[in-house]
Amino acid sequence: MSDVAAEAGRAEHAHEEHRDYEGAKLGMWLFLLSECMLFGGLFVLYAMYRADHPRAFSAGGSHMDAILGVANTLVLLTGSFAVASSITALQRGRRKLAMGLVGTTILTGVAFMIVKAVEWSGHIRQGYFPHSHLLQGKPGEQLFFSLYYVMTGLHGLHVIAGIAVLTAALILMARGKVTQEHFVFLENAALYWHLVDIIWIFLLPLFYLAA
Amino acid sequence: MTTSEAPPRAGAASYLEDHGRFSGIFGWIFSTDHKRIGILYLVSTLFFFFVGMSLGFLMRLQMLSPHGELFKNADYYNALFTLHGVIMIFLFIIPAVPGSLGNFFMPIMIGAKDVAFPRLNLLSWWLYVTGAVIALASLFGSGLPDTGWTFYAPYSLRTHADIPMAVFGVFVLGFSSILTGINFITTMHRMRAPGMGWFKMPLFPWALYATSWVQVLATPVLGITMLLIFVERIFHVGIFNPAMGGDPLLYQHLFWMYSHPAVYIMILPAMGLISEMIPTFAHRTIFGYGAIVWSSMGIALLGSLVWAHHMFTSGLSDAAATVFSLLTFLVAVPSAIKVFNWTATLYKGSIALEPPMLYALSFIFLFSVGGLTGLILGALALNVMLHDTYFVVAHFHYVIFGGAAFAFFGALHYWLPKMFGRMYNRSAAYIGWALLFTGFNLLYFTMFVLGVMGMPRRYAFYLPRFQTPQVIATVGSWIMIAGILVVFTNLIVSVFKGEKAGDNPWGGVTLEWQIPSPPPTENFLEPPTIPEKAYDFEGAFAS
Amino acid sequence: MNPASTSLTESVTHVFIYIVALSALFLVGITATMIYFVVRYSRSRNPKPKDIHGNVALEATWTIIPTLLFLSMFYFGWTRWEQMREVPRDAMQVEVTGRQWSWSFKYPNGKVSSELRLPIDTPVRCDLHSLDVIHGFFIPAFGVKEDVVPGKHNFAWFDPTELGTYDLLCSSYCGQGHPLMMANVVIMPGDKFKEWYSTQEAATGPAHGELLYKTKGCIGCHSITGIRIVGPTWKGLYDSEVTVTTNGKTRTVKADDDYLKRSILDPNADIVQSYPASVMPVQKDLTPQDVNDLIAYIKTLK
Amino acid sequence: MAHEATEEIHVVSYTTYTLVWAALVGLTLLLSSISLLHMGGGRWNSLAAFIISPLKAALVVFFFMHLKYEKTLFRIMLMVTLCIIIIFLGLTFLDVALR
Repeated sequence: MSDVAAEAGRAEHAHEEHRDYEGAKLGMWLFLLSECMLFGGLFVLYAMYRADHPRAFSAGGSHMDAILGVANTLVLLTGSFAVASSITALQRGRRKLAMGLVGTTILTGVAFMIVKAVEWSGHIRQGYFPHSHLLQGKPGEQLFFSLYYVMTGLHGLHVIAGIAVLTAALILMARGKVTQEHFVFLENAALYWHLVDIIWIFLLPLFYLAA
Repeated sequence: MTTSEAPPRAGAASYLEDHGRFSGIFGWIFSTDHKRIGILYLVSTLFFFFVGMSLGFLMRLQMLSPHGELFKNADYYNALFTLHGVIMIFLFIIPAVPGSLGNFFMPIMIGAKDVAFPRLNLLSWWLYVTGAVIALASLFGSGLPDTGWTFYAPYSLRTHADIPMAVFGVFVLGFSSILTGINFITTMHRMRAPGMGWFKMPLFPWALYATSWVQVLATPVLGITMLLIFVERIFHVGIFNPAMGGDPLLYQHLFWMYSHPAVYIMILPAMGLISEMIPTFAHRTIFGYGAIVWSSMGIALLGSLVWAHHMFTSGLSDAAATVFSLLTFLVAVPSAIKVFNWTATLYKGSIALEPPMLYALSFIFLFSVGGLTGLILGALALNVMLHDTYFVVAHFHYVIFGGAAFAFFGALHYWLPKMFGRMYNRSAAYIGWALLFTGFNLLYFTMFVLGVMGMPRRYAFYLPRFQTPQVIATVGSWIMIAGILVVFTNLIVSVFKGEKAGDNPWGGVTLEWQIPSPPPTENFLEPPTIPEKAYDFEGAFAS
Repeated sequence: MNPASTSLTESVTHVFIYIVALSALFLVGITATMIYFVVRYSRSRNPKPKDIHGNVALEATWTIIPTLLFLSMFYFGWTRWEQMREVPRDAMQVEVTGRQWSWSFKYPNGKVSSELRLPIDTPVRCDLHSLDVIHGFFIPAFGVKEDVVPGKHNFAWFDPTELGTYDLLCSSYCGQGHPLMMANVVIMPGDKFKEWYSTQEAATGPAHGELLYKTKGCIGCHSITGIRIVGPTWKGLYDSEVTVTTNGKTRTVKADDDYLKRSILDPNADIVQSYPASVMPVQKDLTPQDVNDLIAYIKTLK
Repeated sequence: MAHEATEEIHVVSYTTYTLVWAALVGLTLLLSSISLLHMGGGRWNSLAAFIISPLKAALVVFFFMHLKYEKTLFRIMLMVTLCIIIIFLGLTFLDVALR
């Protein structure tokens, strides 16, 4: 009986080794779609409050540093470009280059977060945060800043998660677990990073260019 | 799980014996086998069902007298209905059918060895347990949770209860649900056995497919709503707080964008179970296979567009109320189609009134009552009268308990022989069903009457004129609970001590009946024979 | 349901009967067919089943006919509801304020009442305001319901056609006092209403205090009968010995004017033993005179 | 178990990525200059955001995320999700705008 069980156990193990790239990618895409709906809820809120308070949202936007927002956009886009290219590099067998490109993306992610931290602390220093006295009696601007903190904050958490996933990909590449033949982990990590990028593409005009 | 005396079959041990890498309890809670995970879900969701049922029992006791039979302080009653709702919805009925029966049978029914992501599957269960623990930990916070399961703002922003903990628990539970959905969709796209075309798939997997889409696309909206309440409570951002310019109705919009489709997460898999049981016990193919498939997808899609019918009296715009009422009547059409198809499946069948079939037929009746009273609530003029009364409570319980849970209980009788290789006591099953069915109708039909009389829900105390029906409903709850106890004592005893069941006790034709009971770890010892058509009874009996 | 209570309840009842009757027809039809099939085609009677895969004509029929019937239900529900949303121009306006946990009603002439008194056969428009959370303005006898949402201007209107006293309940869960958040709706003959409407309430003294007690939310938590609701009862409160916690220290005080004033204006200063803190809202809209009147009222509750 | 990992692998060239990246940067600069320099007033601002942002997202989705080279299923899934978000927006707006 124990032999039978052991055999079955091995079979189960072999089964886990079974690789279905299409399936893995499908799973990742489904996860990304569900992420889209997560942010979708916030976009619905933003749209409704902006429709209610168009002027206040414009006034809120005027407190934003658009240059930092645009710069951060370019940083993220470059990161996306690098991680996309790293897949091509890996597929063509240039592991070192691929690792370098993933490393670049991680650095852009870190740079993005640093800019974000500067920006948030600037706003808080100026007195724009939920419940601050500058926003008392201005419900529209209050909502604008609340949504700003919630949406960019949640996006920031996704950037951090993306950095973690890309770092894992980098380690797996260094250990030879993610290779020219088995690159689906890198591909899925890249997909996640691109989603983070896309959300930012929409956050830019909603907050930084809202004036 | 004492199946050790079963003669070992050639090839592989049953999943009950093969504990994988770990032994004892760890062989279960760390197993990535979809069948073992299914059993984990079965045990844990049923545990919470019994917790929720006990809370419901106490609520009914309180309602025995107008001034409260149990508590003179409404706080305790408010905690009871909040916990009853949260537990029954998030910890029982949403995960129960997909998590237990879906995990166990969907891969087998499409001829797969396992789900697409077995480790993710285990993670889903662990997240479920984590979410449950977090949600229940809120009980020991600053006060008993008292918001109702809906966490409506701004009340949830002001109450002393530990709301951040509770909503974080719900968020984690939602995450578990999303991962199950992703896993199931991928499994059905990638893991069907060769020859198992989409339109040969049995209807339970089809129902799970539709459900999974709702889980993947609607649950994140609940996630963000709960996160916003969490952020609101901790940082006071004011997004839903009217005192700071926020709009509490937008909370309701976001909440129901998930929570209405969630009703379809609860009922669609149950409809799939009915579509399995009726052909098996009528020994004939399902009537209108295509119609049932498309109505499942139609319900999933239309069901996502009717959320604001929970808000007709909230100050919704007249235009929105009109559109949502219209859409609500349209979503009734695919459900009606299913009911007609099931009834037509009985025509010229050869019907065995086994206990699972009895549950399936009572599902049709109870679900029809629930669905038709839904039409009454969907009509704008009547909704104004009946919203937030016992009528809504009764309607909901007819759909979710009379519908989803009856189908679940029926399917437990249907598949128990397959899952554990043992048969239950039939007489006990009939007695349990009869008590359950009688008590259920006495309890909830009386609530329709109370609703029309104007009894509002969530009242710890009530006006004396409502007392007689309240007492009748409470008596009904006692009969119903007696029935549930009989049903589950019978099922649990038979898991350990029941007579041996054959591989195919009912003469079913879906793939799970081709393999041994209980199934071996690998599911299929040889590649399964895929029938020409789904539910091909003539073909099966000809050979 | 009381079909004669307002001018609209009759037509709503017609919709109700139409939809319930059609639904019952569906239900009986399905159940009877099901039972007939189960008996007629039981395995003993019909051992050989027949696979019938479908029938396009039949399926089309049972898709189209229910769709049309459902749409008719929608139509009737919608048109009657449109009437419920159209307020007659000559409607009397009453401002309804809901709070945790009481109702108050303000009439056009400034009169404030704890009961919704209305003349018969006169349409009335209730403008609904909430001071805290969402409440539900629900008069079961009239089939009238609308949520009272803070920050929103919801309304409900009706046209009472029968004399009598009816219940106004809160339909939207609002916390501990939810089931007790009730008021009377009194439908009076026109002349009697006019008489009541033109009488001025006492502007000071215990009578004014009583009005404040009923309309400013006190009634939701403090009984005058001696029973415990949410907060301590007011019966026999004045001059009694109260054990309170002040700044973390437990002490016994006499419930005199000073103590009561402090408890009304700064509810968390002294926390009465066995009652939780920060439940009572700070009373911002009470004038010093109001506070004195309330205390005068409490004094009368022996 | 039914499908082996035999899908053909589409390797996207560096040139494609570089062009897409350049287009994204160009569009970002265009969008920000339109709104920061107040070209043509506020109306153009929103319009530009409404057109340019989805265009940028589409570039990322189709090229960086390889949707152009994936099966139709992926495209359908994305369309369904977008439609649902748009319907959610539309139906909620029906309430908020017309209250």
